[in-house]
Amino acid sequence: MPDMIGNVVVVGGGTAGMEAAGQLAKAGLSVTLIEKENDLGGHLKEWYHLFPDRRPGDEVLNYLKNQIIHDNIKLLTGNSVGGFQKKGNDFILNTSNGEVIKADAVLLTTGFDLFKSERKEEYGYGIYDNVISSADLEMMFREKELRLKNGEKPGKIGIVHCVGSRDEKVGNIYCSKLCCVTAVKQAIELKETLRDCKVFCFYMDMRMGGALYEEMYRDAQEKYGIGFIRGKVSEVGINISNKLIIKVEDTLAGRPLKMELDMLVLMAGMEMSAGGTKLAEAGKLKTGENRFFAPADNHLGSNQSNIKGLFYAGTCTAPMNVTETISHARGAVADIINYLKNNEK
Amino acid sequence: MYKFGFSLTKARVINYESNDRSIVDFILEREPSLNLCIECGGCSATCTTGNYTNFSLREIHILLKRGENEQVRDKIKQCMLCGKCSLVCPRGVNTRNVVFLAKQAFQKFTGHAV
Amino acid sequence: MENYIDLLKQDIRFEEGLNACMNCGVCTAICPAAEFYDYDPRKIIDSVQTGDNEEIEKLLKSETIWYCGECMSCKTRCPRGNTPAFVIMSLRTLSQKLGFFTESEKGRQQFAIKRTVGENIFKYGYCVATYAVRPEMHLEQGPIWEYILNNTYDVYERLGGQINELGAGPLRRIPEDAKEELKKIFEVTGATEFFNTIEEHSKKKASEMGLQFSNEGIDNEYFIEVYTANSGKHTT
Amino acid sequence: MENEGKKRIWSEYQKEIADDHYFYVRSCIRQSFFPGSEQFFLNFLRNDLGKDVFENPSHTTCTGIGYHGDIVPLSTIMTVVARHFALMKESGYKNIAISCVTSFGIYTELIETWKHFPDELEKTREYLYKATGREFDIPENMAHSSDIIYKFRNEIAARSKNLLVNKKTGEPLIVVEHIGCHYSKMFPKYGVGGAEFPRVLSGMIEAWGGEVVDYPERRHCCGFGFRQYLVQANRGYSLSNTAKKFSSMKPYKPDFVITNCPGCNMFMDKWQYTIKEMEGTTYGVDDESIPVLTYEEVAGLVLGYNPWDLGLQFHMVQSEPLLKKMGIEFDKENKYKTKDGRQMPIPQNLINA
Repeated sequence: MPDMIGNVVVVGGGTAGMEAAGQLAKAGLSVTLIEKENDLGGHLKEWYHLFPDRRPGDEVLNYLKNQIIHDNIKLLTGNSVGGFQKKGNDFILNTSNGEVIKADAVLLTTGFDLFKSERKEEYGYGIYDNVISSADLEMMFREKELRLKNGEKPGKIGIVHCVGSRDEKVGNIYCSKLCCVTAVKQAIELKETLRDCKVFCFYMDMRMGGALYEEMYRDAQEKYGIGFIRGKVSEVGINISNKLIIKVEDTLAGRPLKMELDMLVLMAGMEMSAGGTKLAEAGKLKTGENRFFAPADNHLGSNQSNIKGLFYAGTCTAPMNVTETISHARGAVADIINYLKNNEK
Repeated sequence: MYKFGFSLTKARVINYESNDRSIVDFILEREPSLNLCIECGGCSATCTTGNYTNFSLREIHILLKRGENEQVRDKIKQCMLCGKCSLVCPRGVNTRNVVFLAKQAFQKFTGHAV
Repeated sequence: MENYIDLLKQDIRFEEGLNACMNCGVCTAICPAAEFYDYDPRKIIDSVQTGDNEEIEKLLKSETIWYCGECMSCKTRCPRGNTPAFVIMSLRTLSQKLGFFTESEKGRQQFAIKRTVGENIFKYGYCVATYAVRPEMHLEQGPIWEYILNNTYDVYERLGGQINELGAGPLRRIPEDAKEELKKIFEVTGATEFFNTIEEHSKKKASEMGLQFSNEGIDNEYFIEVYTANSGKHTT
Repeated sequence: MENEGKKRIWSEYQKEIADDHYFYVRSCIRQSFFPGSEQFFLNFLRNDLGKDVFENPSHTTCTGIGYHGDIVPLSTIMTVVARHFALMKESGYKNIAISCVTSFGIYTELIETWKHFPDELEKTREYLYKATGREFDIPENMAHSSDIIYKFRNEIAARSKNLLVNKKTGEPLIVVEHIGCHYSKMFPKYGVGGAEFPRVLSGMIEAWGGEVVDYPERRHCCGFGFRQYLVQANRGYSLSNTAKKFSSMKPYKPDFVITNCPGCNMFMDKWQYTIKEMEGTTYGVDDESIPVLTYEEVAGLVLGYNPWDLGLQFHMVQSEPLLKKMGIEFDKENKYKTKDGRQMPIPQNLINA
């Protein structure tokens, strides 16, 4: 490959940003990777195990960390991009630390924000003890501290799918796609951690579309005896023994159902990140009805934006899993290389 | 009722905690494939009885799992044990055996043959 | 056969109440009616959204559309922004306009509501007023109610009441000109016609059922029948 | 943890409540069953706080019970409400104070409907003009009367003669709050604190020294159900829903229930009697029943009003056990006296008597 000349700024140091930065550097480009937090890794560092094979999240994280150890990569952590200008074919980016960076191409990998579960007021997150989010549970797994607020082991656990997804009330009509499989993965891990506990998933549709997901679902039923009840939890309350009381319709029985639980896990969905939204507004970048960046072409240009030389990768365009994010980042790298090589600029 | 012209009504809510799931536990121990049901309704669609009555094997599965035994006991008599349901089940649940075992369980736990 | 969906769409509550249902059941989960009747608002919404004319006609003649208590709790939660209770209200209105309401025991009760609450509005200017709550029809109000009715003036005087007097205050007499305005509003907005439709179909049904019917008041066999009849088949 | 989460929700549902110059519209049910509550509300605002509250004697029912009983069409109730707005305009007021929760819900529903369907607003203007020659403006500020008591809860606390505290033990009284469904379930932004954790009553209780309990059926309807109560054959629905609520609150041993909806208040009072008659079941401690009070009655007790001028003696469930806990000295003799001091007959077979 002939030597590439060019400086690419990658905004966001999560899975997509790290993978893309590494690949771009290997291709000979000089890369500036900007991450708003002090640590790289984005949401990936919160995961205990990934699906479908329940490989430790740290394995992938370590791979990504190694990826970006490269002379061509300049790291700017604790720093973010508030806006950019395009002058001719050059991008001028201003960072929150006051730096001005010139770039030949820009890749946005600003990722997603986890839906804030307290916005579903009826579930009492932040009000009732032991109503936790999927991210909280993942953290409990990581820290090997699976306990109720009072220190006891939970005996009966409910998992609510679609929290903040497919829900007009919170402004998100789209499906976050990964909560179903996360629910199944976490249900299995709950059973593995606490052999005697009972686990119930409350779902509207089981969207197990990824490779080996349906197989996990089957395992959850066959090997782990996890209960699946079709109905969206309507309300969570509390009784005098501090047990959670949930109300749901068992839609397949056509009757309301009431259940007492020790712990309730809310499968929080994915939303366009606040940082991404700010950039979209500042840079006049097109967004979809779901508020994520709208790619230039759904089939042939999922890494391209409405501005030439500015690209997207990962969950800033739509909910996707780690596998898809890495592929998407590699796709962006190919698009950027083509853009620079063909001297389109 | 007599005095007021109306009376308290029994709640239809499935109260998971107060329901008795000994019947379904008995079945699951002997026929764990019941756990694999995904409520697709294939069994009900092909069911000989279901085509002529409101009998639904899919619903029976749900009611058993929730411990709504009274309702199942009344309904399950209608099954003719033809076994067509087992042929169509995409998850390989031995649906016919589930019915068999349910009948056995009712006999064992309630002393009433069904 | 008329196209019921088109008729329903003329009701803004229907337009507002039904976007698209995904059968999640949050409405039924907390519905006070689903708890004590064989009732599932989710299923009603699902069958209405198919737009099947025969299905809708069945609903318009059914018991099930009369089980809702209009507490509107379903509106708070629906993730698709539907209001099942608004859809029910539009079905009930249409059922009465088309005269289908007399086909069901619960539907026929509209006559009782018209003859009580409906008449109170014209007579007193109130939907409910102390003197219109007859203890023999309301045994649940208990001995205190009988007492209050036996001592109405003294009780209300002590509590600031203006019973049957003109001027501000609780249970004040509504001036005749105000009642006249209410009546005109009812005429202009179609409520009078709606009342007449309820009356007309009820009268027809009474004769079908062989029950004595009178053109006003509640002391007739048909009123007593619809006010008290309960087949006991509304819940399992 | 609990309070922080609730505070965050409450901060999101802060509605503006006018400070003065209210146009008051009465409630069919409150004035029939709890006339003393409406009287207290007016006296307190006018005499204690020096506020201007105007009642136009020409206002009528909003027809809300007829509307939710499905005999009054939507355009009719829109026009009846528009007439109230016209009376308000003619009287020179811009802030409406609504006594009834059904009415309050109707007002919010209609105003929101007019926003979505402006044609309906125009149609309503035409109907009203045609029927009455009147014209109207939509109120600038709309409050339920419980919103207004909530707004002045700290003023009430500052003037309190009695607190919601067990005088003997010094412990706060345990209170169950019940919010009428139509207060904020349809449009959470119209209610103080929204729909899931409404603040309007719990704010009063805490300001006056009591402790509010959360229980599994807190958000469940009282069971009124309009046609489900209006027609005798349906009352099992209404009764059963109330029974469900009471069984759910029973373990907390509440000292009383406070409501902001007159219908709920009446049902939760009367159905306790009915259930006791039918089944022998009671929900208070020591086989007593739980007094159910309007927020006006509670505010009145806190301010030291004579309980018999508030009308507590005309509930089915009597409040003496509560008055004793609060250490309120009441005059037994005065309970069933007329305004001018004549002795009335003593009602028999009341509960907790």
